[in-house]
Amino acid sequence: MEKKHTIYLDHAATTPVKPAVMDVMRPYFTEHFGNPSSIYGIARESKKAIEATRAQVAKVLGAAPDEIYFTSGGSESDNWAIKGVAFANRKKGNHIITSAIEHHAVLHTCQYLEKEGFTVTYLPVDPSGLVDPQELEKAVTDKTILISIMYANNEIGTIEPIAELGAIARKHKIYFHTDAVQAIGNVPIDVKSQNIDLLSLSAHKFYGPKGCGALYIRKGVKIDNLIHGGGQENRRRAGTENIAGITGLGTAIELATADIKGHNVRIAALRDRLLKGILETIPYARLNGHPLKRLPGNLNVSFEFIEGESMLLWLDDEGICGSTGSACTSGSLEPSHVMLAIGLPPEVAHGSLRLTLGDANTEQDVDRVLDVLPKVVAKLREMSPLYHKTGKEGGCNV
Amino acid sequence: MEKKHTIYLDHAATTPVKPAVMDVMRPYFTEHFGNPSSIYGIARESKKAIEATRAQVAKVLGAAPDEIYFTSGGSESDNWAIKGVAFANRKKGNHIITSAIEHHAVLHTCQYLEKEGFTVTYLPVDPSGLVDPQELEKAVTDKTILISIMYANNEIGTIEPIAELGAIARKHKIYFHTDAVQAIGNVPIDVKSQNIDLLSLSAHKFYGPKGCGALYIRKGVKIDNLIHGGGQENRRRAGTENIAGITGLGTAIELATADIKGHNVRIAALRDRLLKGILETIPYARLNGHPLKRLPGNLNVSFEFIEGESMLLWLDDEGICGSTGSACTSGSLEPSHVMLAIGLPPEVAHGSLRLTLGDANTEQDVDRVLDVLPKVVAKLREMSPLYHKTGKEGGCNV
Amino acid sequence: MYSDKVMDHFKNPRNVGEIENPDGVGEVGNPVCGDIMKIFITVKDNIITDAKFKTFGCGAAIASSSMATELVKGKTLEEAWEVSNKAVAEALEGLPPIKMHCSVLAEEGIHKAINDYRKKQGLPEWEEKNPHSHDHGEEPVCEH
Amino acid sequence: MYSDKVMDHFKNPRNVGEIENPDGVGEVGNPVCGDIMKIFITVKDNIITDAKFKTFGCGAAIASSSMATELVKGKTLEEAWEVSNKAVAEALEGLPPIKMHCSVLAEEGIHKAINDYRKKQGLPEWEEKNPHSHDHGEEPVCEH
Ligand SMILES: Cc1ncc(COP(=O)(O)O)c(C=O)c1O
Ligand SMILES: Cc1ncc(COP(=O)(O)O)c(C=O)c1O
Repeated sequence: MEKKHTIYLDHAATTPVKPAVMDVMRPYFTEHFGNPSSIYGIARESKKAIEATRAQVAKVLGAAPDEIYFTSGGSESDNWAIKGVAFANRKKGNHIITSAIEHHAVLHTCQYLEKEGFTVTYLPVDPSGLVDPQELEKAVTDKTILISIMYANNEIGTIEPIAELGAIARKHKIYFHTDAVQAIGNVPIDVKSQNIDLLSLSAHKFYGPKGCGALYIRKGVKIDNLIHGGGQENRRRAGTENIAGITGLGTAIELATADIKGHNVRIAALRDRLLKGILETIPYARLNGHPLKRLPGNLNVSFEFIEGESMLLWLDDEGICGSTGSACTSGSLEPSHVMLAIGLPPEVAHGSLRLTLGDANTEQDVDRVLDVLPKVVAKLREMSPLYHKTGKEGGCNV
Repeated sequence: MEKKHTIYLDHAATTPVKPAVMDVMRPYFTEHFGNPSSIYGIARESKKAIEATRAQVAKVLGAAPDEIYFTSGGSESDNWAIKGVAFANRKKGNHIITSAIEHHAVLHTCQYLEKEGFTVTYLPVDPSGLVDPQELEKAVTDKTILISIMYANNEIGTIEPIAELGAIARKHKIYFHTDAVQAIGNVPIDVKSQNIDLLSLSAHKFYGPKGCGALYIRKGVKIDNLIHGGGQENRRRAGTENIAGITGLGTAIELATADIKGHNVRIAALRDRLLKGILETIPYARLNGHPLKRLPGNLNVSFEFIEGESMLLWLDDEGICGSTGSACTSGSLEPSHVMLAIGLPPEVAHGSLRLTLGDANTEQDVDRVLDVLPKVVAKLREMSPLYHKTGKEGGCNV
Repeated sequence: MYSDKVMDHFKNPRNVGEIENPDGVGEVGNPVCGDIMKIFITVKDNIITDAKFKTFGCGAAIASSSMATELVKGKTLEEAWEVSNKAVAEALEGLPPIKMHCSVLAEEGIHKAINDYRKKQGLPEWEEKNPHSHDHGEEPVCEH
Repeated sequence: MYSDKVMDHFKNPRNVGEIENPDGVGEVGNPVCGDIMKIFITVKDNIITDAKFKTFGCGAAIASSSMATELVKGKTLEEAWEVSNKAVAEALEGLPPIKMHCSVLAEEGIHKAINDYRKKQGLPEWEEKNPHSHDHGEEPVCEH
């Protein structure tokens, strides 16, 4: 059977490592493999490479190098930020504020803390996925020790008003963490002017390697360790450093943030072409997330009467890689908490399709999707008991 | 200046990635980069590769594949095992038993738990570094919920009587964890017959990549998550999987355990040649650790009257990479806790040199060290105020 | 993740559609959980001579509907009643644990259609033997 | 980790050895902490005409001993007393924070040797101005 050319439209899930990043990483596996804690030549090379990367990351965020700590990825960074601050500041209070649309790395960590005696407020979002700064301010109590709001949502792409939210946190002297895993490379970040105390990032979301991330911790923030042991990372994160991963992260973040504006223009143009085409050719489709305040590569559309996974399977059959807010492999049958939080009826949430564009995508890719997708949707609707060609009853007027 | 050929003798610190391991990892960075949680072709490839690795690791340990969980390394595995079991079994008891010579990933985790209301017994070891099973049994109380004893020590190479210790734990229905980070590839492991409930390992210690490890958790063990979030690793360890790292770990562990006996014979012969040469040519030197029950590649010798770091610097100058139990870069001025636990006077502990041999070392390497080391020791003793050529007073009769 | 058989029945579903004036109809599932199956049967002389389905759901749900309708066609009502979710899953060469519930839905859809027929015939409905005897795998439950 | 200057003074330490019949000797440090320095001086007309050392310790300890003895040679006792640990560290083009204590030891060794000389001369010992004014960096402390 002829293998179809793969069109990868799931960059929010993960990205391939760029060749330039791979080139930087390669020698650290085999040649400069020394343990940075050691004293001899090859180990000093490793140490130097790590410190250079720390400076690279710091520059991108407007932070100081010694405020950057390397981790095993976004999930670890989120866990560390939230549990670390919570446990270290327990004497001050036990209240945490986050949003209803956070990534599970934040939500499940908060749920764990609830079992440990903390109280968590999950702020609602408006139908476009925005957190309301006034709602945040109202939720603050004298027991609030941490506010954690994601920079940009991974499913619907909505970009939150981080500077405003950060200012509220600062005003009330509450630590402010943001999960910026999806934001890096798509929005300019400055932790100082945006009043960010802690920020999570993950290399594989911006063409770096999987299994490597970082947590920015503003100097002075009181935080417990998550992984205890050796003296690495200024004694805050134990474990022999993943030098290859760390150097890869550095090069990747530098490349990803070299021209954020240009990237935005180029990717959003493709995305908008795709969106326009979909809305023009497929009835009963709606865009999820904010129409403007959204990640340039993110497109999230719900198609009524059909379910997401079956859409993905057909798209995969055509070599197109996408994602859905339907239950799928998450091990739960409930649709995505993000889809429900923006007010979608569950059956519509099940019919959502996320296509996230990246650097390598082309107009041809977009046009190919526009050729394939309407047929897939039509085919599935054809066999859906919710869809009735005449009258099209069953539509949820959303 | 002519660059001297590097002789790497610090395999206990870390190892280079083997070419065969690198070959396996490579495609997962760029080509098979799909997020294993996704549904499309390239993601299914990733998923398959991970499950195949799980089976590979399980086979080496005598475990079932679904008892293997991938982590970011030995430190995370140790933290997860100890904190996870401690918090999940708090209602049963708050007592933990470990040894005085554990890696900091275990010791500092236990110290953290002490602040959280747990009580920890740190079992002493004999002068060769062995934990006494009778001491363990005596330390057990009806509040003991976890026993954590390392399989083999990273500094002195002593191999603990794991099966015996495990049997005591099993008899008292207490969970038994072993940090086997240094043991993989050097001793045959069978979690069933050795009564091991949890076991930590780290890929970079056996020619795999840094930043990737695993925790074996026997089915039925009650343990909390350490990193909450997405549903990866059967919902027990969140974070997009480091596929390249994981597949690398799999190949590395397979290669490392293919011929444990042969490896032991070959490496121990080199190590013994080195030891014999040292003891014959350098006075006031003593072997640390058990003479027989030790890792084949581990040599740890104390040289009286001199300090370890200055020895390492001279060796580095000759292209020889080693390590010391002296304070060095650890950020503390105290000598290694392991050296003190086996009863070395601090000044002798400061004069310890660890040389750990690996697959690529040769007799030439050994002979080179035997040529260089006596001169280094003599030079440093020459300038030591503790060393007196006549009478050689100041020697600690150890 | 899916067997070739599942993918075959997903991509080339047998018996898609509605039967006009069916003898029995069974609708099961819940849009909240992302699955709705509607099974239509024609019964002649106690034998299911035709079966069709319409399904809103994932790949496994569509494949299960397809396979279930295939399995009951030509069977007596008694025989069809005995077609278990396990039989559907096995005929599909297995389903991932979290998708076993799709085969359960298919079994229930068939049962509902049969009982709908029996009701229309003025016959007493058959009882689900033991609703908890299904082979659910490690399947999660949608509480809606 | 170490500057070229440190490595130079570590690999080619100046003034290693003992002075026979020295005018002053200072021994500081503690084997428990891994550093012992012994400084010997010869004094003529209030000037340190020779200085030697023996050191048990790390690279920084050896380099600091070497540099400190170099710095005090040819100086009056008053001038030599003013050679601070910071001056030693700077002359070495810097020390890692956790190694600053080695330069402190060197300063103390010189002071001890000078006071030993003064004592032998029947002169009152000079007082350490402010033992906590040292530039310790972020150095950890060995409590022995
Ligand atoms: C015995 C032992 N346990 C744990 C670790 C920690 O492993 P990692 O550095 O991969 O986190 C090491 C090595 O550093 C070790 O030797
Ligand atoms: C917003 C957000 N936070 C956290 C994570 C977790 O990152 P990682 O998979 O690197 O642990 C992800 C992606 O998976 C994400 O999109």
